[in-house]
This record gives sequence, C-alpha cells and structure tokens, in this order.
Amino acid sequence: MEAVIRRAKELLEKGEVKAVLGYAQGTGGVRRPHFAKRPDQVDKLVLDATCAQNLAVYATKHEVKKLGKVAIVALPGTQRALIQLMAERQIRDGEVAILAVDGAELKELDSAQGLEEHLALKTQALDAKDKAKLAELEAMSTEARWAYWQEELSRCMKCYACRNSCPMCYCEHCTMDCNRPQWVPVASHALGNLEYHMVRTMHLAGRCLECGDCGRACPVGIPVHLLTFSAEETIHELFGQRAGRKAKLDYALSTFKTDDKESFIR
Amino acid sequence: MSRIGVFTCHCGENIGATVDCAKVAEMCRAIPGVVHSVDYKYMCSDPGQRMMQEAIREHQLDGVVVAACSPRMHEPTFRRAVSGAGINPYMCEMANLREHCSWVHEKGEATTNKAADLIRVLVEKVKHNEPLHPIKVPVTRTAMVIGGGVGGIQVALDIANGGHKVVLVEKSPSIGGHMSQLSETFPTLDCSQCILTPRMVEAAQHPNITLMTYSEVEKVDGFIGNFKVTVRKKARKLDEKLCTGCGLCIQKCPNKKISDEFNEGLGTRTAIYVPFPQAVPNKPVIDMKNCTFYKTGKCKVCEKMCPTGAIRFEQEDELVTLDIGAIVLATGFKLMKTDAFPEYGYGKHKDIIDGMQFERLASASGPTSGVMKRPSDGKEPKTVVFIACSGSRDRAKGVPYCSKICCMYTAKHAMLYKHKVHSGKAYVFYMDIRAAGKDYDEFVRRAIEEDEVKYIRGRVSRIYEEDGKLIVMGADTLMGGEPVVIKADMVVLATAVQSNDRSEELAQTLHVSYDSYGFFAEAHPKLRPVETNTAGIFLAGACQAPRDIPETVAQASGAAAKVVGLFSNEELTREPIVAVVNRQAAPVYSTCTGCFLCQGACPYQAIEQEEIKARDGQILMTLARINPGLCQGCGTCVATCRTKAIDLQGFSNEQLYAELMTL
Amino acid sequence: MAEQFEPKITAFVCNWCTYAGADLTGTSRIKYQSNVRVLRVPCTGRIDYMMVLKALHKGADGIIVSGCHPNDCHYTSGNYHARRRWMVFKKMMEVMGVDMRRITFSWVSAAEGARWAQLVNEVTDQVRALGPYTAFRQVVGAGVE
Amino acid sequence: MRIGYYPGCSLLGSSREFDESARTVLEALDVELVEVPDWNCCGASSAHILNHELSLALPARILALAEQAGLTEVLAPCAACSNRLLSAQQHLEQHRELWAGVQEAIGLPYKGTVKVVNILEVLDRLKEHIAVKTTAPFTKKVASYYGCLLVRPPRIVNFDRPEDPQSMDRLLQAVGAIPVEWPFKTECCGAAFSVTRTDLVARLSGKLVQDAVKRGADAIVVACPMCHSNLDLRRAEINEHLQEEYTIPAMFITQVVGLALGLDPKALGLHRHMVPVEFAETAGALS
Repeated sequence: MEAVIRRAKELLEKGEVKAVLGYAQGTGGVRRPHFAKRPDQVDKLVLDATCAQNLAVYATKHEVKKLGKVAIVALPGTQRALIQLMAERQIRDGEVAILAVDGAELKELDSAQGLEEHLALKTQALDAKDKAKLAELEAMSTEARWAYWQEELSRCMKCYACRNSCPMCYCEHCTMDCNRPQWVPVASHALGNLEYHMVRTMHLAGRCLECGDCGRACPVGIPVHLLTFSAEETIHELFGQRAGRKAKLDYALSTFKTDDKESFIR
Repeated sequence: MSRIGVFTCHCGENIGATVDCAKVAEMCRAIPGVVHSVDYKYMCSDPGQRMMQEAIREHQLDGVVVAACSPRMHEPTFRRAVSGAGINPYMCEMANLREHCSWVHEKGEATTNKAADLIRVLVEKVKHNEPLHPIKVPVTRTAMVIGGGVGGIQVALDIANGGHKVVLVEKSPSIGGHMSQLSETFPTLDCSQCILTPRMVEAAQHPNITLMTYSEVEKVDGFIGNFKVTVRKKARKLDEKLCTGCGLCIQKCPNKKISDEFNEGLGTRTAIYVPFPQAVPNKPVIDMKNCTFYKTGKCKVCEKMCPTGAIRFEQEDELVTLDIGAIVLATGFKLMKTDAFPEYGYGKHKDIIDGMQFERLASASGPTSGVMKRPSDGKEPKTVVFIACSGSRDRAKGVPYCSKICCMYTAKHAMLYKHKVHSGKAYVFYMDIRAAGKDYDEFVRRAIEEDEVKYIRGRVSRIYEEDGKLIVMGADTLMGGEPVVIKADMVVLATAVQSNDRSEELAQTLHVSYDSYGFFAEAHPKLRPVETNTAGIFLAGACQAPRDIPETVAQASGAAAKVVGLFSNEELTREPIVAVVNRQAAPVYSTCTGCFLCQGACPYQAIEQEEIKARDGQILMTLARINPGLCQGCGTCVATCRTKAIDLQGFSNEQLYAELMTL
Repeated sequence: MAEQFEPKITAFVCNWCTYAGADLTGTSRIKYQSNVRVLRVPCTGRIDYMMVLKALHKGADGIIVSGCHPNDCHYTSGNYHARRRWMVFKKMMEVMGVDMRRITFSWVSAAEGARWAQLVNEVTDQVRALGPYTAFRQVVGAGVE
Repeated sequence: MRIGYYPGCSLLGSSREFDESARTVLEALDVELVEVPDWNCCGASSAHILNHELSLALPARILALAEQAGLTEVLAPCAACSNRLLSAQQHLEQHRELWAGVQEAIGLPYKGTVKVVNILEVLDRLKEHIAVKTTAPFTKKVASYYGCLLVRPPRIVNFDRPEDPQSMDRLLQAVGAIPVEWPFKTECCGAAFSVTRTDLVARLSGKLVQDAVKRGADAIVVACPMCHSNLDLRRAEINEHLQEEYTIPAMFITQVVGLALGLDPKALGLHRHMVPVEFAETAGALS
C-alpha cells in the first residue's frame, strides 16, 4: 500500500503521468474509484481487500484518454482487462502505467508483453461460491434453469449497469442501441431482457475476464456474471484459450481447429 | 413505399400440378408493397421474360420476386431480365417454389400456403434490397512466375506468347530446375537437356519475359490484379551487364573442391561458378561461403582475370518491388535424402544414392560423363539394386502419399544402367507398379522383358556393408515372403518426393494454404486444380503434389490460360456480394471499434486496417476495412462483429431481419 | 377438436451445400413434410446467433442450422468458425434453460438430397412430439403486453 | 541420485552377473538403488501372448508398489522387463477404462506416475561422472549389441534410433573402448528360444558372433540378459554350428564400465561367464 502511494506520488511529481487511478474511501464502507491528479490527492488512495472494482473500465473512456498518460492501480482482474484491451487495440503500449498489485507485491508495467509475462505466473480460479452456483445450475433440469433465469431476469430493468461496469463493453455503439435492424427489443420486457443477456453473454464469451464486476454492479442482484463466467469456462474447456492472458489477440471465436469436436452436429 | 411485382411460375406442371399458382398470385396481391402479382406457365421463356419486363415498366416496379425454381438455377436469367427493363439486377430475388416446395410436398392447401409463405419472406427481403453494382478492380497486366523449372518456364512462355509481361523469379543462379539435371526422360528416353535447353533460351530471349535468377520473393502485399511483390536479388558479386560469360574466372579460381549442387554432391565446382554449362543466364556467381577472398581477405584471382572488369566484391543484395497482377507458383519439389532411412544405414554408405544422384551418374554432362561408376571407389557396379517407394507410402517412417514419379524413373534408371553396363544385373524392389500414363506401362514392360531387369515385389529390411559389397536383405512377397539377399555394388533409393524447402514460409508470405506436407493447396481438388484459395495466385507442377514432366507442363499451360484470361480485361469484374464496414459522418466515422476480432475469422485475409486521419494528419482511429478485391462474401466477419459494423451486401442484416420477421 | 399440432420449423442453410442439397431433394422428387421454411445465406459463417434468437422470437418450435461438411466449405473455413460459435452458443442457451432439443445443427452436402429430406422429417417429428415451444412463446407474449 | 530398482527373474538366475555388476557400478557412481518391495514377475515372454489382463496386471503391480514406496523412477536392467513395464504402462495410459479392473486385480491403487528407465539411460546420465572416474580405460574394440527389446517398438520404448542405435557406443567411447562399425546391432539373437530351440539360437546368434569377430571386435557388449545367454551360454552350440572356435567374450555394459572404473572383476561377476573374459588386464584376477 505504502509502496503504491509512494510510487503514485513520484509519478505525479515527476509529471510522468497526468493522473493516478486507484481506490478511495466511499460512503458506507464501499470503495470508490479515485483519480489523483495532484500529488496531494494521492493520500486519499486506499488499497485493501474491499477494493474490487475493475478500474480498467475507465481506461478506454474519452475523458480519461484525453488526460494523457495515467497510472492505474491494477488488481488481477484489472490486469487481465488491460492486457485484453491492449490485444483488442483499445489501449496502446505505454498509454497507461500499470501498477500491478498482487497481494503485497507491486510491479510496474507498461506494455502488453510485460503484462503477459507477469500474468503467465498467475493462476486464475473462480470464486468458490460462483463455482458452486454454476454447478448447481448445471445440475438443474432445463425447465428449472429456465424458470430460475426467468425469475432472476424478471427484476432486470435494462439499466445496463452490467454493461457499463464491464471493461470489455467498450463499444461506443452497442448492439443494444442498434436499430437498423432492431435485433433486440428496446423495452425491458421478458423477451428484451432475455435477449439482452444472451447477447451480452455471447459478446463476452472468449473475452470475459471473470472479474465479476457485472454481477456486483447489478442494482437488483441478478447474478449476471454467472452467464459470462460459464461461457468463458466453456471456451477454456473446449479450446484451451482464456481471455486476458495474451498480448496478441487470441480470440477463441475467430480461430478454429479442424478437429474441434462436433459430436453435437447431426 | 416499395412497388414490388411478384411473378409466379407454373413451370409447366412442375409447380402448377402441386401448387395452386393462381391462388398464390392472388394471395400475394395482399402483401403490403406488392403492386402487381401474376402467374404464368413458363416464366423463364422469352414471352415470360418479356411479360415481366413490360410489367416492370407499366407498374413502375422497383423490386421483383420471381417465384419459380431454385435461384441456383435461374437467378442470373431473371436478374438479366429485370436489368433489361431498367431496374438494378440485384433488386430481383427468387422464391424456390419448385425444388423446395412442389417437388417435395404433396398437393394440398398446406403446400400452396407454404408457397405463399416463401414468396412473402422474399418480398420482405426485396424491400430491403439495395441496388448493387459489380465491383471493378483494375488489373496490372504483368504476371510473376515463381520457380524457373520446366513448369515455370512453360507458364512464362505461354503468358508471354499471349502478349503479356512476365517476371520469372528463380532462386538459383540459372533457370532449368530439376529437369536440367535429368539424363534422359521417360517414356521416350530422349535427352532431357536437349529438349529443355531451347525452352530456357527462348524464355531468356523473349521480349515479354524478364528473368530474375538468383532471386527470391520476400514479401507480397495487395490482392488480385494489384499485388506488390518485393523480390530480393541476391548479390552475384558481378556486373551482369559487363560479364560476357567467357568463363576465364571459373577456370582460374583456385578453390576447386566445393561440393557441386547441380551434380548432387557427386562432383566439384569452383567458388565462382555457373551451375552447369548450359546455364541461362550464363553468368557466374560467387559463392561467398566458399570464396577464399571472403574467408581470408586475399585472392581476387577472378577479378584479375576478368577481361571486362565485371567482378564486384562489394555488391550487396538488392530489393526490388514490382507491380504484379497475377502470380503463378511453380516452385517444384525436393527429394527425401538417403540419410532418412535407418535401415539403410542413415546415409553412411556412399554407394547408396538417391534417384537424382543416379541421374547425374547417367548423364553425359555428369561427373562421370555418363559412364557408370559408383561413388565410393569409381568402380563399375556389376549389380545394382533399385528400391522404389523409399519413404513413400510409408505411414510409419516416411510420407503416406505416393510420390508418383518413382515407378517410372526407376524403370528408366534400371534400363539406362543395363544399356550402359550390358553384363550388369539390375534388381528393382517394388510395392506396386503404378505406370498409368501414355506409353508408361509399355515402358515398364520393356524394362522387364527386353532389358531383363529383375523386378522383385517386396520391401528391403536392411542394407549393410560387407567386404566392399552392400548386402541387401529383402523379401519376395510373390514367392511367399521368401527372404532375398542380394550382394550389390550400388543401391539406388527412389526417395519420396517432398515439398521444397521453405515452401511453407512462401505459402505464408503469399497467404495461400498448404497441406500438412507443405504442398500448396488448390482451390478445389477437381474443378479448380490450378487456382489457389487466394484470388490471382495459381499453381503449376510439383509444388502442389508430386508430378512428372508432362503433367507439370500441362498444368503450367492451364495456369497460364487462367492468367491470360484474367489479363483479358483492363478491369476485373466481381459480384458485389461482399462485406462492407460502415462509414459514417464525423465524429463517429464508423460503429467499428477497431478491435479487429473479425480479422481472424476471414478466410481470405480481406480485412485491412484503415487509418482515419484528421486534417493535420493525426491518426484519429484505426478501423477495419474490407478489401473488395479479396472478399468472397462468406459473411463470417459479419456474424463475428459485435457492433454490427460489418454488413454483407446482398445478405444484409436488414434483409435477413426482414425475412425472419415475416415467418 | 383433436387437430394435430403442426410445428413451425425454421432452417438456416448455406447456399453451396445444404441449399443445393435441398435442391437435389427436389430434383430427386423425395417427399418430406412441409413445415420447414428455409432461409438462404451464403455460408454458415454468416449465420448470426441473433438470427436463431429471432426465429424463436417469431414462434419457431424447431430450428435447423445446416451447412457444408468440414473441409467442404465453399469459403474454406466459414463452417469451422460457425462450428465453434455453435458450441459456445449451445452452451449459453443450455445455461439459460432453452430447450436445445429444438435446435438441430447439421451438415448436409450438395449431394445429400435424401439426407435433407430425412433430416427435415426427423426434426419435424421430434418437434411435433415435443409440442409447441410454449415456454418461449410465453416470454414473447409477456413482451407484447 | 536415488532410484528404484527392479531386478526381475533373470538377474537373480541366469544373469546374476548383470545384477552384481549393475549394483556395484551404480554404487561406485553414488547411486542409491531402492529395490521395489515384494516385486513380482513382469510377465515377460509369455503373459502378453496368453492373457491380456494378466500382462497388464503384473507390470501394474510392480509399478504400483514402486509408487507406494515413493519412487518416481524405476530402473529395470533387463530389457524384457523394461519393455513389459513400458508397454503395460502405455497401454493403461491410453485405456483409462481398464484401470478399475487392474486395480482390483492387484489390490493396489495405480497412478501411472513412475517412469521406467533402462540401464543405458541411467548410465548415459552418469556419463560425465563415469568419464571422470575412469581409471583403467577399456581400450578394446567392441561390438555394441542392443538386441531388439531395448529399442523396439519405438513407439513404446521411445529410446535411441531403432535401427542404428548409438547410446551404448557413446558410453563405450566414454570409457575408452572403440566401437566397431557393424550392421547387426539390433539383429535377432534368438531371444527366448534360448531354451526351447537352441538350433535356431545357434544360427541367429552365430551370425552375430561371426560378424563381430570378422569386424575385429575383442568383445561383444550387451545390455540384455537374453542376449547375453544366447551369446555366452549357447556358445558351444554356436561354435558347433559354425564349425569354428569363437572365444570372443560377451559382456554386460555394466561389467565394461565397472572394469574401466577399476572395480573388482569378481564383484562384477566376470567369473560367471561360460566364455571366459580374458584380456591381459583381467586374466590374473579371473583365473
């Protein structure tokens, strides 16, 4: 923590970055993102177990890009998001200074290659609770699963918090806003909600970093992250690929192997 | 509001007997946007088409649905017809009432309803059709042929005689390829060089052909009609314009003991050399690896000897970039080496040679002047064993495919040997004799019957040396697997034909596909055998699969015909069914995010980067752009794009959505 | 009135293999049930999963998605890309609780006219036995209100 | 180095000198051999022809016992043993469905975690060590004879070049010997016909002995008990068949290495051979 603050101050003092993005004390014990633009604002930075939000979501925003080079306090999920964003050409090497935090360890990186080497040493596993929930869903009958999601999605009001919290949902013109043709109904009714979450899942399959921010962002507590987690795990299982690991684009759905399994095809 | 006409065809009884066409026409009149709907006996007939054209004019139709047979059958016919009446051909769609309805269902209301449904779907599609125009791509009418063997020479000559410029690129110092190394050719036994050399000279002197020998293709950009090819001209260390090819330098070069590639290591050459006397061009190169000057800094004998002062020790490789309209790959093959066979001693026995080495031994221009002498001690071999299928058709240790040429050249070798050593004994171990070709089987029979070559059907399990002889242990499977032991003086392995060195690298440079053995892949094994999957790149000869000379030459002429066909127009016209990335007014520019996830999904490398720049030249964003010259219109990228920034003309999102919403 | 339920089947097929195969079914005069409505696209690679969702939206009880066998794609690899996409899509649908017995993925070549007829009949019978896809229709209904 | 050791039956019987020399040499090279406890027959020669399950269960039990003893590698000096262990292990690796049956048959859990190595592999690893410790270079011309089971089938044993192996030659060079160039390195010696068809053995092994002598070898070096039996124990039959008195000794690679390391010939079991191992250096010690 102290190392992060020290380095953040140094970066700002030397003018190497225009801002440092990290976490600060929010209201009600919640940690909120904090942009320190001057050295004296650095002291507000907090780094503890309750810091969760994936800060990479800000890295692609016009407002942030306009600032110039920023440093980002990057927990593992943020690191994966940043490398994926680099692979998808949304951030260039050197555009952000990455203060990679893994437990007590701090490492400063600024390139996708550096991130790849750093991440190669890390393992990634789903949260036990999520894993259990996925297994529970898997064990259900199709009808029960349908009922489960219908029940959950009935609370959805398409506020798009899940989309906006996701660092990979950086598209300025989301399919949801596409109206020629209007593939997905705009309204937040049963069909609109269902199709929205299906599309969101498909768009993140092979790109989901399993940070879980979408689920945390949902104001009505729908475990939407389970959908993308499941898709991501499927991809890992089927093709051995994982998002947020490689400096060069390694998207499972724009590659193929001639011997991909096809037992499901008649 | 659209003004759409629906024309329902009876196809005689074919549709009419099962579908109530009059009722269908009636039902279609109720579809919003349909202003005209009729049925007719034969829509594709002249009167049918005329009727359609008149209706288009009379009712000022802007879209047409022809409900008849499969679009795979008559879509071009009807599109031509509507175009004759002044509307864009792509404003016409076909509903398949015959193959997909009347021929496969029983007569009845359900079938008539289905027919109306099929039309309804396409009416909605046509409402969203856009007039499309064929894509015109300018064509640079210069071809590049890569590989100067007999295949490459033939391609180059055919294209050049067709009136177009050709650049013939060859990596070695001379054109001629493997054929120039051969002694005689099957099944006629005429001298290989005698028939090839005139072609080599013709290619060199042809006003339309530019030779680039000792050169290799380094980079290929662009697409059909518009390639930019970068060629590395390796330094010959010689001013070719000054060199007269007198050969004094070669005579005086003190470094004479270099293993000679042209003679497959059976002879020697100098450090400054021409690969063989009939080389084209007849200009030497300096082999830097073996030249005394480059090793010690002293010598320069050649420079002193040269009467025209043509030697250039300081010469560097040169990169040349050329505009090319079509490329023909004719890079040939290589033979598996004799050291690939553990049971034959991993290449440690000097007298176990491969087929190409035998060619050099048998050739009048070879290291022994065509006299049969075995490599180890120069003695005349009294017994020679030929082993066919060495490495071919061998799943365990070699390649699974048949090398195709070995049966024939082995018969030829045995024959040539018998002609040179009358008292000698020639044995051939074989698996099957594959001599399909004009006069081929007769040739093999001649070897067996007239020249008394002993053919033994079986494999050789081991060869070892004992008392100066090679002990060949095999089996005769036609004698119940009886072991056969032959004490031979020389063994010739008909080693497998393999793709040439660096062929995979070259394929990647050109973006053509290749098989797991490095042979270039044709676009279709039967119907497009000389094309690759990359438009504008063609194949000739053994770079695609093992081939003999007649086949190579035939394929070369085929490839040349393709190129000449491509060059017959200044512009290339292509179906406008291609993908397009949307472009919008600033500051949006496009809904493309520039993530390039689509790039991997394109089978044709058609997705390029386009930089959107501000007035001051600053790059605002990098977006995807589809090269219409390369795109074939599969639409895989469209389905990959999250923001629907890519759309496929003719099968656009709006068209398909409209169709779906009608169901 | 015990009228037999007639399912609505929507098929997405590629132009070069399955569409041509279905043409051959016709040329061979092989009969099959008339429930299916075919949508032609150039390649299975073009088949956006959104299209499958829209077919369900419009009340399809069964869906067929079919193209060229591996290695036979007119565009060399569109079907391979599609196959991957289907694998992930299928799993997503299963997780969502969609009844995947209603969606059939298949390869039918231009030479397999009889196979097309058989496929359509099998799918039609199977979906007829499953009955109308009321679960999805309810969702659509809920949307309309 | 600590390594599991599976002697097998031959090394307790007909080829005691292989066992003795292996233990002696490896001890001298600071290798700790841990004998697999309660080991059983590997099933060689007969099990895989008679009963498929048995041919898997026998090696599986040995490997399972080694696993239990905490071993990660097991040296099986006998080529037939190492071949059987490897074959069974690979078959089980490819057929997971057989595991349950095999585990039930042997009454032990089987994990397939033990690596099986032959004597040449182990000595090869110690080559530098051997070179340093060599005090009495074995400066003889030798014919290195690998036989069949060490290198074949290549897909299972995955060791050296199957037709013209080199590992023993390299080892022999390391201790000063000069391998002769000969074509019969992997030619058949008659193997298990050692007992039942001595006439065949005489013919097949005869060819080997004859050729080795012809090419100037002073000794034939082997790494398989069966090869050794045929070339040594059956020498009388060979000589009778060939009508010639061949006195070229057949030695185990471990014995050659042992001599080079200056170890006691007796500890290497050199006195046990039928064809006396007589060279100038050893004559005294052995007589």
